[in-house]
Amino acid sequence: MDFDLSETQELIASGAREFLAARVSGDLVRNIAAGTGSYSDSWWRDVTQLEWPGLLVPEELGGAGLGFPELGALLEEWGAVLAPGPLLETALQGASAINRFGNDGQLKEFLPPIAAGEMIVTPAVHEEQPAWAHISLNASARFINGRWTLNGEKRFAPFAANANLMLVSASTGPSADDCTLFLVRPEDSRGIELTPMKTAAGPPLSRVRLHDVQVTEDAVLGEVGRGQEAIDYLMLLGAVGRSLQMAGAARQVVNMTVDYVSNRHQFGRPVGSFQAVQHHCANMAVAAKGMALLSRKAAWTLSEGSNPARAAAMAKVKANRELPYVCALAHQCHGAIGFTWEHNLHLFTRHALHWRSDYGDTNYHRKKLMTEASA
Amino acid sequence: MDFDLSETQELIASGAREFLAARVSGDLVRNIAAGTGSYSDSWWRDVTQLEWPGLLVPEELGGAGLGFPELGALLEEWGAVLAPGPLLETALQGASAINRFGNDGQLKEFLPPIAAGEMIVTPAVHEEQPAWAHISLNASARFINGRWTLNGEKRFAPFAANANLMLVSASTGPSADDCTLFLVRPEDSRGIELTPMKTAAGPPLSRVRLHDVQVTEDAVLGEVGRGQEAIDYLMLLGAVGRSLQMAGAARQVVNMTVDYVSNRHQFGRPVGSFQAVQHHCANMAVAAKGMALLSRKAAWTLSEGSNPARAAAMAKVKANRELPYVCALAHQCHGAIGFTWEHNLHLFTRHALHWRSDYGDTNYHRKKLMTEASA
Amino acid sequence: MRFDFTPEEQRFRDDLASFLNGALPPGWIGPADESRDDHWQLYIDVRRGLADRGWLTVGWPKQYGGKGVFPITSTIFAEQMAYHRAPGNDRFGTRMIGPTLIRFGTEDQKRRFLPPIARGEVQWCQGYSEPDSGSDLASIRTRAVQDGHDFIITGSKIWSTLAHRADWMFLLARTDPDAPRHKGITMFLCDVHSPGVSVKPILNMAGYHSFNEVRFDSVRVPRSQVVGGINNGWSTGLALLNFERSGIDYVGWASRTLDDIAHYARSAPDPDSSSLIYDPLFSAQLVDLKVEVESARLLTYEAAWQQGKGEASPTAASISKLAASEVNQRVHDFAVEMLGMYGPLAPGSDLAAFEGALLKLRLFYTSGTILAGSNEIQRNIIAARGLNLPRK
Amino acid sequence: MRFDFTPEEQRFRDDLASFLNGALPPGWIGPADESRDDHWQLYIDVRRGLADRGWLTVGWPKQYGGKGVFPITSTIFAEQMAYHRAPGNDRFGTRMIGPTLIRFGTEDQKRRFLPPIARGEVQWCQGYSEPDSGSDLASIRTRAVQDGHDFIITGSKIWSTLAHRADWMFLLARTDPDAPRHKGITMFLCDVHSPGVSVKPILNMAGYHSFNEVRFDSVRVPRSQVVGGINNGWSTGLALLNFERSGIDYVGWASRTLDDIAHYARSAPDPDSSSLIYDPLFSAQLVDLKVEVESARLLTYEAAWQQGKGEASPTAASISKLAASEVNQRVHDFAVEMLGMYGPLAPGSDLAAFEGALLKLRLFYTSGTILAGSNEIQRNIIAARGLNLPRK
Repeated sequence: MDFDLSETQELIASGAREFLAARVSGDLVRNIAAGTGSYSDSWWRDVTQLEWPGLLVPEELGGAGLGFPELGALLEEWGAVLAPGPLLETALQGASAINRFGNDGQLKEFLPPIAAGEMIVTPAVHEEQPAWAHISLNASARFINGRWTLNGEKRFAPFAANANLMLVSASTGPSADDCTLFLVRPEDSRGIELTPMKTAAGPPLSRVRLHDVQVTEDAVLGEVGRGQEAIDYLMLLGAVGRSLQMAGAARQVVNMTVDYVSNRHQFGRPVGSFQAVQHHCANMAVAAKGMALLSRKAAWTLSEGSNPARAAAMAKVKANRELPYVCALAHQCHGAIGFTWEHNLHLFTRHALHWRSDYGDTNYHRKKLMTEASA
Repeated sequence: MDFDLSETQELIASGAREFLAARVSGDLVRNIAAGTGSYSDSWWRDVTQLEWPGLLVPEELGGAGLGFPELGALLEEWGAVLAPGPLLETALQGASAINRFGNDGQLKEFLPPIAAGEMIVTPAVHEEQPAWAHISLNASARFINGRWTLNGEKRFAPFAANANLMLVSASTGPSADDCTLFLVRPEDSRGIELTPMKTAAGPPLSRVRLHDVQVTEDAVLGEVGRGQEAIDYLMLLGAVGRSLQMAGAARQVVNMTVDYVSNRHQFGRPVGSFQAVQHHCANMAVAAKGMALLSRKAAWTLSEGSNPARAAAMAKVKANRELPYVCALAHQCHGAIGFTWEHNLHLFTRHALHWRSDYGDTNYHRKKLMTEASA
Repeated sequence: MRFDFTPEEQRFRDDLASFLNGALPPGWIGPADESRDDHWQLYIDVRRGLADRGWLTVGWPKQYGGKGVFPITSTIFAEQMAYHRAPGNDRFGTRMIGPTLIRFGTEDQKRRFLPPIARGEVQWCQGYSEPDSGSDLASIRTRAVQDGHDFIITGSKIWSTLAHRADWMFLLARTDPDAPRHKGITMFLCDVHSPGVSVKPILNMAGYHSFNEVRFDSVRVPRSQVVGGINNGWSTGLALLNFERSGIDYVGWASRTLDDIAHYARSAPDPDSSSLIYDPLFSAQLVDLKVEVESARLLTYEAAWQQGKGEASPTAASISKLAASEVNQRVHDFAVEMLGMYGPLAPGSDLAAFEGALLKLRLFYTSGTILAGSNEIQRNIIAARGLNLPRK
Repeated sequence: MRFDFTPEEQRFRDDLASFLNGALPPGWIGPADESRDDHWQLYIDVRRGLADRGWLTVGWPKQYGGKGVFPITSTIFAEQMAYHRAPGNDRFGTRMIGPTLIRFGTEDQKRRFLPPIARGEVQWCQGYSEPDSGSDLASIRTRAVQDGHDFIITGSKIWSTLAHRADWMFLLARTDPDAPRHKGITMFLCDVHSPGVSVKPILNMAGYHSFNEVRFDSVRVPRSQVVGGINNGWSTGLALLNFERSGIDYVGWASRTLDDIAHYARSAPDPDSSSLIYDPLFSAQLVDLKVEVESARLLTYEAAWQQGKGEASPTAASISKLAASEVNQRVHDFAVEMLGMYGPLAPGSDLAAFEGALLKLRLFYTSGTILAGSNEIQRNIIAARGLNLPRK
C-alpha cells in the first residue's frame, strides 16, 4: 500500500488547486445553480490549455497517457471548488470509453481533438429511467440503406448544449439487452433538439430529442447490440469520478467550517471552542477522509485492481451518505449565515443532492454489493 | 389526548417503584444473568400478594379488572429494575389469552388461580424458528380415543421450570395454518422434559420436549386448527409488554447515568459538565421519552384503539433501536467502571439484547409496517 | 392516559382540513413564497378565513378572541396547517407575541394589539438576532435610549422572517448598557412602518426571500409599547421563545412529505419491483421514518399537554423541537433521494417531481435545526434544566 | 498511490494465516479467555511460534529482534491476528513498551528488555489508569519516592489487562508532587513479582477476567528502570499511547464477524426468503457495514503508512481508532441481532450460535470506544491537533 500521491499526481493536484482557486468563484457556481449564469467558453478554454481533457488519452494520440489516479487527483480538486465544466464527461467518460471500445479509426478521429481541448463529450444514455436501471430503451436505431436512423428521447445529458460529441444509446433489437452506443456529432446531424432541464446545481442537463437523426456505420462504438457493456462502463466511470469530486467537496466543506468556527465568536469565545462544535468538526473530518480513501481506491482499481465495480459501489455509497451528512453538520456549525443564498455552503449541499443521484444512487450501489455478498 | 397516568395507574406505578426498589438488587439480576442465581419463590410470592398477576383478570373471577395501560404502568417499573419473574407471561399473556380465547369453563378454571397468584403461565410456542415467523410447526398433536397426544420440541419457553400452565402450540393438520393452542398443566402431565437454555440475561428459558403428552379435549384454547390467531395475540402482547419494560429500563439507564456523571470528576470538574457528555445524556433522555410514549400508546391501543399490531410494531421497533443505543451512550458516559461485571449497567445491555430478539425482532416488525405501508 | 382525540378535537381537525382544502388552490403543493404577491394574497385570505372561524387563535382566552381551548387543539391546528403546507399561520402573532402579551402585557396593550391578531388583520415579525448575536442572544447591541415618553432605537436585526410583509415587530433592545448583559434588555413593540425602519431582503439557500435584515435608524417608539417592564426583556423574551418552541410544524411537514413520497412510490417504476413501494430498501427507510415521526408527534403533543396543565416545561418543548426538526430533515432528505435523478430538478423544470417542491423544502428545512435555538442549544437546555447536569 | 499489498506483504499475510490455522485448535472460534489455563497456554504457544518466525516484532529494527519492515507489515500482522481471533499478540510488549524503549530507552534497557519481548518469552502489562484517574490521566496519584538508587512506589493502578499473567508492567507514577500536574510524572518498568505488588482480578461485563487492579505497597524499583527521564513521564507516556493507538484490531475483528454472519446467513432459514442472506433487510445492513469496515481499514493503513514515513500524526491514529472501534461495535451488535433469539444465548448453551462467542464479543467490545482514550477524547484530539480549533 502507498497512500501518497505520486509526484505527478501531486503536481496535478497542486496546480489544479492554484488555478481553480483563482478562477472558480462562488458566484460563478451560484449563478449556474440559479439558472441565471451560464457555462463560460473562455473559462473552459483556459482549462483545456492545461491539457486536462487529454490526461487519459495515450501519448501517441496527443494526450498525457496518464491513469485514473492522476485524473482522480484532478477530479478531487475539481469537486472541491464545484468547478463547472464537462471534465468528468470528456476527460474521464469520453476519452476512456472511446479508448476502450473504439476501433482504430475512432481512436484517431476522436481522441486527438479531445486531448487538444477541441471536443466536448457528453453521454446521452438516460431516458425516463436512468441508464443503470437496465430497463429497455425507448430510443431506437434502425439500419436502413447503410445508415442508422435514431429516434427517441434521452434525458439528463450533462453539458449537452456545449458538447460536440454525444454518446447516444439506442435499442437495436427486440430484447432489452439489444442496445448499441453511437457516437453522434450534433454539428453534423440534423434532428437533434435540446431542452434544458433546470437543476438544483451540478452540471446543466438537457433533454435530447432525436428526430430521424442519421449517422453512418462508423458511428457505432464497439459492436452493434453490445452497447450495454459500454454503458455500464460509462456508469462505472461516472460513479468513480463523482465519488472523487464528492470527496474533494467534503474536504472543502470541512475547511470552510473550521475557518468559520475558528473566527465566529459567541458567548465571548470562538464557536469552535465548544465541544459540541469540535465534535461535529471531528466527525466531518473523519467522514471526509474516509470518502477520499474509498474514492481514490476506486480510481486506482479502475487502473490496476480487480473488481472495479465493487470498489466504485463502495466509494459511491460512502460518498452518497457522507457528503450530505458533512454538509448538514457544516450547516449546524455555520448557523443562520450558512442558510443564505449569498453564502457558498448551500452550493455544496445542492451539489451533494445532485451528485448522489447520478451514476447510481445509494440503493442502486447497495444492491450491487448485496448481490455480490449473497453470490 | 391525555398523557397523564390515571390515578390508578399512578398508584400502581408508585407502589411498584417502592416495592421493587426495596426488593430487586443488582446482584439478584446479575446472578440470574450469570446462570448462578435462580428465580426465587419467596420473592414471587410477595409479588403475588400485591395482586399484580390478576390486574387484567375480571373482578368476578377474582382479579382487579383493569386494562392494559394499568398493567403497562407496572411493566415499565418492572422493566426499570430488570425484575425477574413471570409477570409479563402470566399477568399479560396468560390472563389475556385465556380471557379472550377461553370458554367459560376455562375462564373459571384458570383465571381465579392466576389472580390469586397460584398459577404461573408460560407460552411454549417457539420451535427452531420463532412463533412469529409463521413457519409450520414440527410439534404435533393427534386426537386419539378422545384425547390429544402431543409430541415435539418447543424452545425459548420463559420461566418454564416455574410454570404450572403452559400454552403449547402444536400442528393439528397438514397445512402450516393448522395449528392449535393447548393448555397444558405440567404437574398433571407425563412426558414433559425441560432443559435450561443458558441466556445472557432476561427470563430463564427452557427447551420443552414433549413425549406423548396427553391432554383432554378441554385443553384446547379456542378452536382446533385456529391456534394461529391466539399465537399472534400472544406475540402482540409480548411485543407491547417488552416495549414497556424496555422503556422503563431506558429511563432507569438515563437516571443512573445522570447520577454518575454528576458525581464523577475528571479534569477538576464533574464529567457531566462536559458538553459532549451533556449531549449524550440529552440524546438518551429524548430516546427514552420517545420509547415511553410509543409503548404506552401501544398498551392503550390494545385496550381502546384501532390497529394494535401497528402500534405494537412501532413501539417495538423504537424500543429495539433505542434501548441498545441508550445503553451504549450510558457506557460512554460511565467509562471503564461501567464495563465491569460488578456494575449494574451491563445488565441493562444484556437485557436489551435479549428483549429486542423476542416477540418480534426489529426486522420482523419493520416488515409488518412495510407490508401495511405498501398495501 | 389516552392517545386519541376527543370528538370535539376530531371535529375541529376535520373542519379545519376541509376549510383548507377549499381555501387552497386545487392541487396546491406549496410551500408558499410570501414574497410573491399571489402567495401573499393567499396568505392573507387564509389567515382571514381562519380568523373568521375563530381558529387562528383557537387556544387564546375567549376575551381576547380565542376559544380558550386546551393547547392540544392549538397543536392540532398547527399540525394541520403544516400538513397542508398552508400559508396564513401567523405564528409570530398568534404563538409568540400574543401569548406573551396575554401573560405580561398591560391591559391597554392587550386591548390594542390582541384583537387585530385574532381577527387576522395584522402581520407580526420578530427582532431578536443580530449579525453578531445568534445563539448568544444576550450579546445584542441594538440600543434603545429613553427620550421623554419615547425610546429611540438604533441598531440592526437579522433573520426577521416576513418583515417585508409585516405591520409590527416585537424586538429586544439594550436599554442599560452598563448593567450585566442579561439585565439591561427591554422588549418593544414597533410599527414596522415607523420612520427610520428599513427592511432589506435576504435570499435564503432555497433561493427565495423569507428573511430580512431590519435596520433601525433612530426609530421612535412610545414607552407604552414596552412589554414586561424596562430592563426586564430577557425573561420576557425567553418566555416568548418557550411559547414558540414546539416541534409540531416539523411533524406536520414531515408527515405530509412521507405521505407524498409513499403515494409517488406506488406508481413510480422500479428496476427490481413492480413499483418503488415494493422495493424493500425504499419501504424499510419509509417505515423507520414513520416510527420516528410518530415518536416526535407524541413528544410534541405531550409538551402541549403539559403546557395545558400549566406545567410549561422548557424541557418538553426542547425535546419536541429537537426530535421533530431532526426527523423532518431526514424525511425530506429521504424524499429527494428517493426521487432519484428527478429529485434535484428545480422548480421550473417540467420534469421535476412535485414541481420541485420537495427539493425546495429539503433545502429550506436545513434551517429547522438552527433557528429558534439551535439543536445544540436545545441539548444544552435538556441537560441543564431537564437533567440538572452540573454546569461546571 | 497503490491499494494492494506488495508480493512480500502478500506472502507474509498468507504465511501468517497458514501458521495461525495450524497453531489454533481446529474450529477455533475464540475469543481467548487468558484467565483459563488452557487458553493461556495457547497464548504462550502462539506467541512463541510467532516469535520464532520473527513475526511478533516484525516491525522492530533488526538489531532488537525485528525485521525492520515498514509498519504496513505490522498492520497486516495485527489485522490477521485479530481476524483469526488469535491469542498471543502481546501488544503491551510489542506495540507499546517496545517501541517506547527503542525511542526513549537507555542502551542498557534496550539490551535487557527488548530481546525477551521479541523472543516471546515475557508478558507486559500497563499501569496508567487509577480509580480516580481515567480520561484525566495527569491526575494520577500513585507516588514514587526516591530512596538511594531506588524508587519506592505506592498506589493503585486499575484496568491492567493481563496483569494476572504478566511478568512486567510499565507504569506512570508521580515523582514530584509539587510540580504542575503534567511535570512531575515518571515512567517506570516494574517486575510484577516484586514484593509489595498485589494483583486483584476485575471481572468484565462479558463475564470473564481480563482486567486487574494492581496495588503497589512500597514497591522498590531501581532507578535504572526509569524510562525517558525522571519527571518526563508525561511526554514518554503519551508517545507510548500513540504507538498503541490504532484501529487495526477492531478492523480485523469486525471483518471476521461480518464474514461469520454472512456465512451463517447462507444456511440460516428465513421466513420470507430461501435463506437469510437473500433477505434484503439483512443484506442491506451487511453491505453498509462492509463499506464502513473498508473505510476504517483504509484509514488505519493510512495511519500506519504515515507512521512509516516518520510522520506519526496523532490525528491519523485517532481517526483510525475512532472509526474502527465504532464500526466494530456496530458489526457485533448487528451480528447478535441477526442471530435472532439465538443471539443472546450464552456460551455454554448447546443452541448458542457460534458457541456464544459473538454475544461475548458484542459485550466485550463495548470497551473499544472507551479504552485507550475514549472516543470523546479522540474527537477532542482531532479537533484540537488535527483541525487546530481554538481551545477557548
